[in-house]
Amino acid sequence: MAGLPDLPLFPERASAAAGQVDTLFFVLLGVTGTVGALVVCVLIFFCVKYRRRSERDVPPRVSNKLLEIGWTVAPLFVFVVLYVWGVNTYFRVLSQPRDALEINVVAKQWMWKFQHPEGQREIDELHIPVGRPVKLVMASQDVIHSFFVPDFRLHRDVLPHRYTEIWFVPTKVGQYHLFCSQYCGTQHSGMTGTVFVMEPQDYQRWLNESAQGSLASRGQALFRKLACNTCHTGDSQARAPMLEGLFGTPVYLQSGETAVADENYLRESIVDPRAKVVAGFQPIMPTFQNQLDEEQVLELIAYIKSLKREREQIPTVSSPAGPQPSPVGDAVRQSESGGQQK
Amino acid sequence: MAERSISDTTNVTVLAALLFFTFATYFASLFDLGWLNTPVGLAISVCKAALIVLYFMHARYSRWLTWVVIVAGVFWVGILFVLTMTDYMSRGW
Amino acid sequence: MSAESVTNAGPVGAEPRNYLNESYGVRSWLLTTDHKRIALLYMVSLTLMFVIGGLMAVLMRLELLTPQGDLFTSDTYNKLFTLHGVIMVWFFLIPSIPAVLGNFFVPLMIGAKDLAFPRLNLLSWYIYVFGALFTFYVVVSGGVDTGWTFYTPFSTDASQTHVVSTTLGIFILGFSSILTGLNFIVTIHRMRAPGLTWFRLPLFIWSIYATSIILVLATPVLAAVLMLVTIERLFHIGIFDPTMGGDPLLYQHLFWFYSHPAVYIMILPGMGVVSELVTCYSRKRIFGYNFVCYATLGIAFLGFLVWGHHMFVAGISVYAAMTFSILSYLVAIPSAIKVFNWTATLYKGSISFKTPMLYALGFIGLFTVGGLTGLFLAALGLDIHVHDTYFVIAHFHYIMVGGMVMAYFGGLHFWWPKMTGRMYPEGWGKLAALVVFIGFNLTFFPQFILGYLGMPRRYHAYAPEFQVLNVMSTAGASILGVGYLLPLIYLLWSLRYGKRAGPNPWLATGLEWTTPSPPPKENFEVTPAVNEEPYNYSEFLPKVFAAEEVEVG
Amino acid sequence: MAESGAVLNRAVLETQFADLEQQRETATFGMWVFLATELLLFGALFLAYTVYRYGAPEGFADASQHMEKVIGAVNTAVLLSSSFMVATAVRGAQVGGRKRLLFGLALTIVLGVVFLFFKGYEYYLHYEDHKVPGLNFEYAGQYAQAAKLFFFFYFAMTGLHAVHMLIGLGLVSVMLVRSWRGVFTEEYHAPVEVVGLYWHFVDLVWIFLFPVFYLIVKHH
Repeated sequence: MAGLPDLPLFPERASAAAGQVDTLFFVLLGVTGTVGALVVCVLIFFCVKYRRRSERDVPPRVSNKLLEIGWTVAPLFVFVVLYVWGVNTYFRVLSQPRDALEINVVAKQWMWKFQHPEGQREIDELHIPVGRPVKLVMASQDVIHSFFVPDFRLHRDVLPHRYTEIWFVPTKVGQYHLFCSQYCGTQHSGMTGTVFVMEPQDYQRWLNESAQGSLASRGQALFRKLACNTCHTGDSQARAPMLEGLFGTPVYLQSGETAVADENYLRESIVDPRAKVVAGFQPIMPTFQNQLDEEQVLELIAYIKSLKREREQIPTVSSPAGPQPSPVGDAVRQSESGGQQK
Repeated sequence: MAERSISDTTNVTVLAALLFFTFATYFASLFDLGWLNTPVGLAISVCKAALIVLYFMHARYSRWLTWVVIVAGVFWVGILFVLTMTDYMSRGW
Repeated sequence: MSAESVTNAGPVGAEPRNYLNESYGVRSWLLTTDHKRIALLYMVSLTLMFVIGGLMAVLMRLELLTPQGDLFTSDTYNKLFTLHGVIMVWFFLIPSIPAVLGNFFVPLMIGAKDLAFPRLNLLSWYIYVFGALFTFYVVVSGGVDTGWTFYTPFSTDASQTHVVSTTLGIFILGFSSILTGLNFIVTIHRMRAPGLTWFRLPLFIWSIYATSIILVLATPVLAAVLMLVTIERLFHIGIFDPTMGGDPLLYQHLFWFYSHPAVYIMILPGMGVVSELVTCYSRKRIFGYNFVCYATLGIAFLGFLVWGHHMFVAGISVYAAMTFSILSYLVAIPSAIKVFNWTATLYKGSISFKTPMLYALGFIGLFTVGGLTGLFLAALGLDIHVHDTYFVIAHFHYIMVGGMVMAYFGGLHFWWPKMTGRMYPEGWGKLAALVVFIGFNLTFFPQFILGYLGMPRRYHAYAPEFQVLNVMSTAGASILGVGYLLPLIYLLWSLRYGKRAGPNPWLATGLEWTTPSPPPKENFEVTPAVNEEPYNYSEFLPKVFAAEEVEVG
Repeated sequence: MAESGAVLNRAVLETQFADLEQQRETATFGMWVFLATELLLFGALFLAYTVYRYGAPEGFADASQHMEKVIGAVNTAVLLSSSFMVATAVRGAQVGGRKRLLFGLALTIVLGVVFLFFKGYEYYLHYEDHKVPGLNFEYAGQYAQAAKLFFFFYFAMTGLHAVHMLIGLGLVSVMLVRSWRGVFTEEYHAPVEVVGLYWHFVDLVWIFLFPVFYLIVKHH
C-alpha cells in the first residue's frame, strides 16, 4: 500500500455558489456548535457536580420562569436570522444570469445525456469552460433523477415531462463528480458522471474536435422529417401558428388565458398539443409523445428558439453591409459539412 | 353531563332545510355564474354539513371536547390544503 | 420456589397474584384484552422486527466496506435498504414506545383499570401482525426496491418488484396505528383517576397524547396516498404519471404530510420517556413542567406544517419552499425548550447513574446533535447541497436511533422491574449502554462528513475517496450491533435469574409505582386518587425515608 | 322493572368503566376521534382532486357533463332522508321508544340500499358509456387526459364512499337486530348513537362529493 489512505474531509469549492453555501454552513456550524457544546458542557458539569452522594439526598425544588421565557424567545431570533440568511443564499444561487451557456440535460435510467448548443452530444461527461455561467435545462425520460455536483454545491431534481433548470459558474479547472442523488432503480449508484471544467481555449478546441452539427440544425431536420412544416408554414394563412419569433413571447390561448412561450410551454405543445391551444386555431395537431424522445424534443425546441434569432437578424442579413452569419445558417453549414465527412 | 335529545320537530325542520339546499344547489348549477359557481356550490354544501353536524350529530348540545375534535379535523384538512396549494398556485410566479 | 423469593417482601412460598400468573396457556395470551399482556405481545413482535431490520442494516454496512459493489448485486442492495426502512419505520419505530411502553403504562400512570377500548387494543395488535405478514411475504418472495418513500413514477411504473404487497402491508398497519392512537386519546381524556388533572399528568402521558394526535390525523393521509399508488401501479391511470396529466410532486406532498409528522410520532414518546428518567434519577421535579407540556403539543402541531422541507430541490415553487423553511425553524423551538429543561432539571439534583439514566443522558446528547443538524437541512441555501446525501442519513439516524431507540431501551430498563417483577443486571446494563453510545457515534458521525463531501444516499457503490469514512461507519455498526445484542441476552436471563423487584425499586413518584411488581390484572386494588403535582420528589422522598426509619426502628 | 334494568346495566357495563355514563361518553368520543381520521382520509383525496382540477379546470368541467346529474340529486335526497331516519332512531332510543327505534333503523337500511342501487345503476351507465378508467376508458375531444383523471377520482371517491356505506349498513343491521332483542334501554343505547354518528359522517362526505363531481358548470 502506498502511504496513507485518501481521506478528504471537505469538498472542493469549484463554483461561484460554493463559497456562499459554505459560508452558510460555517455560520450554522458556529451557531449550532456553540449551542450544542454549551448544552453538553453544562450537562456534564451538572452530572459531576450534582451526582448522588447519599441515598438519602432530597434535592430542593427549582424553577425560573424568566429563564424559560428567555430560552424560548432567544432561539426564535437566532432562527429568523438563520432563515433569512438561508433564503438569501438560495435566491442568489437560483436567480439566473442572462448570458449563460445553455446546455440541455436528459436523464434516463441510468445515464446522463448532454447536448451543447453547438450540437456536441455527450453521455455521462460534461465539458464546460471555466468562468462562464452555465445553465442546464433538464428533463427526465423516465423516473425522477437528481443532478448533483457536490463540488459545485448544486442539487436539482430532474423530473419527467417537465423542465427544471439550474445554473452555476465553474471557477476552477478540473474534474468533478456528478451524481444522481434521487433514487432511480437498479443502477442508481452507477448513474454518475464527470464534469470537466476547462480553460476557455481548451473548451473551444474540444468543441471543434467533437463538432457534429448544432442542436438547432438537428431540430430543423427533424422538423422536416416529421412534416411539421406542412402546417407550420410560417405565413399568416397557415393552419398552425407561426413559430418565428415565438420563443419568449406571450401567447393568447383559446381559453382566454395567456401563456409565455418558454421551454416548458413549447414542450407541452409538442407532446400534448391540445393542452394549450392558441386562440384562433383548431386543435388538429397530433401528439408526438410516443414518437419523440426527450432529446429530440429538445432539438425541436432549439430549432424553434433559433427561429426567433433569425428573424431578429433579418435586417442585418439583408443590409447592404453584407451578410452576417446567423446561428442557424452556421448550424446548417456545420451539419452539411458533418454530413459530407460521413 | 347528561345527554340532550333533539326533538322531532327539530329533526323534521332540519331535513326540510337539507332537502331545500339540495334543490338549491342543483338549481344554481343550471346557470353559468362564472367563477362563482363552485364557491356557491361549496357554500351550500358547508351549510348542509353544518346542519347535520349541529343537529343530527348533536354537536350543538355536546361537550367542548367534541368541538375540539371537529375543529381539529377541519383545521388539519385546512393545513393539508393550504400548504399544498401554496406550492401549486405559486409555481407559475 | 427459587431462593430469591425468600428475600422478596411478599408472602413466602407463593407468588402474589399478578397479570402474568393470572392465567396460563396460549389462548390466555392470544385472546387477552389486558393492556399489559398486549404490550408484551407487541414487545415480542417488535423485537423480532427490530432484529430483522437490524440484520439488513448490518448487511448494508458490510457491502459499504468497499467502494465497489461486490458483496451483493445492486438490486439486492436496493432491496435491503428499502426493507430496512420499511421495517424499521413502520414495524418498529412508529409502534415502539407507544405500543409497548404506552400500552403497558398509560392505564397504570393514570390510575385506570385498562384502556378505554380493550378489544380494539387487541385488534390493533392483530392488524399489526397481519401487516407484518405482508412484509414477510415481500421479504420471502423477492423483496421490493423502491426505497421506503415509494417515490412515483418509479414505484408505479419502473420498479419490477413487489410494490403492491408492501404498500398493502403498510396500509393495513396504518389501521393499527390509528386505532392505537384513538384508544390512547380517548383513554387519556376519559379514564383518568379522580384528582388527576391535566397538569398533574406525568410527561410521558403528555407525549403519548401528542403522539396519538399525530397518529390519528396523519396516518389516514398515508393510507389514501398508498391506495392511490397501488391503484396507479395496477391500472396505470396516470394519477402520478406526468405523461398522462398526473403530478409526481403531489405524491410527495401527500406522502410527506404523513411522513414528516411521523418523525414526531417516533421522537415524542422518546421525549416523554426521557422526562420520566431524568426526573426520577435526579430526584427533581422537571424544570418548567408547563413549558414542557406546551412544547409537547407544540411539536405535534408544528410538525404538521413543515413537510415541504423534504422537497426543496424537488421542483416546488420557491415561495412554498420559503414558507416551509421558516416553519421548519419554528418546530425546532419546542424541541430546544425540552433539551434546555432536561438539562436544567439536573441542576441541584441528586443524580444517580443507573442504566436508564445513562440512556437518557445519551438521548439528550444525541438528540441535540440530530436536532441541530436538522437546522442545516431547513436552511434553504444549504439544503440544495446536502439534500439526499449521507448528511440526511446521519441526521435522521441521530434522531431515530440516537433518540428514539435510546429512549426505548432506557424506558425498557426503567420499567423492566414493573413489567416483569425482576431486576435486570445493573453492571451489564451500564456496559451495554456505553457500547451502544460509542458504537452509535462511530457509525453515524462519519456520515455527516460523507454527506457534506457529497456521497448520495442509497448508493450501492461509491467513489473511492469515501472509503475510509465508510469503513469507520461499518466498524461502528458492528459495535452497535453488539450493544443491542447484550440487552437481548441479559434481559431474557433476568426473567428467570434476576433479583426480584419490589413495587418501587427506583423510589420514583407516579401511580405505576404504587402497585405491586408485576401489577395485578386490574392494575390497582383500589382506584387511586391523586392530589398533587407530578414528580414531587421534594415531598415524596422525606415521607419514604421516614417510613423506612419507622420500619427499621 | 328497576331491578331488571340494573341487572341489565351491570351486564353491559364494561369493567374498565365506573358507570354507564362514562362508558357512553367514552364511546361517542371515540367515534368522533375516528371520524376526524376519516375526515383526513377523504380530505387527502379531495386535495388530489383539487390539485388536478386546478391544473385542468376546463377538462374537469367537460368531463362533468357526462355525469347523471338527476340521479345524483335524487341520491343526495335519499341519503339525507336516511340520515334523518337515523336521527329519529337515536331519538327513539333516548326516550325509550322502541318502535320508533326499530322503524328508524329499518328505514335507514332501506334508504341506504336504495342509494347503493342508484349508485350501482350509475356505475353501470358509465360502464356502458366507456368511462371507467383502467377498464374501458374512451373519451373523445381534447380533454381526454383530464377527463380520465376526473373519472378516476369520481370512481375512487364515490367507491370509497360506497364502501363506507356498506360498512354503515352492516353496523345499522347489527343495531337493528340488537334493538329487536331489546338490548337497548333509555340508559344504555350508546352503540346506536355511535353508529348514528358514523352514518351521518358518510352522509356528510356525499354532500361534498355531489357538487364537486356532478355540478361543475361548463363556462362558455
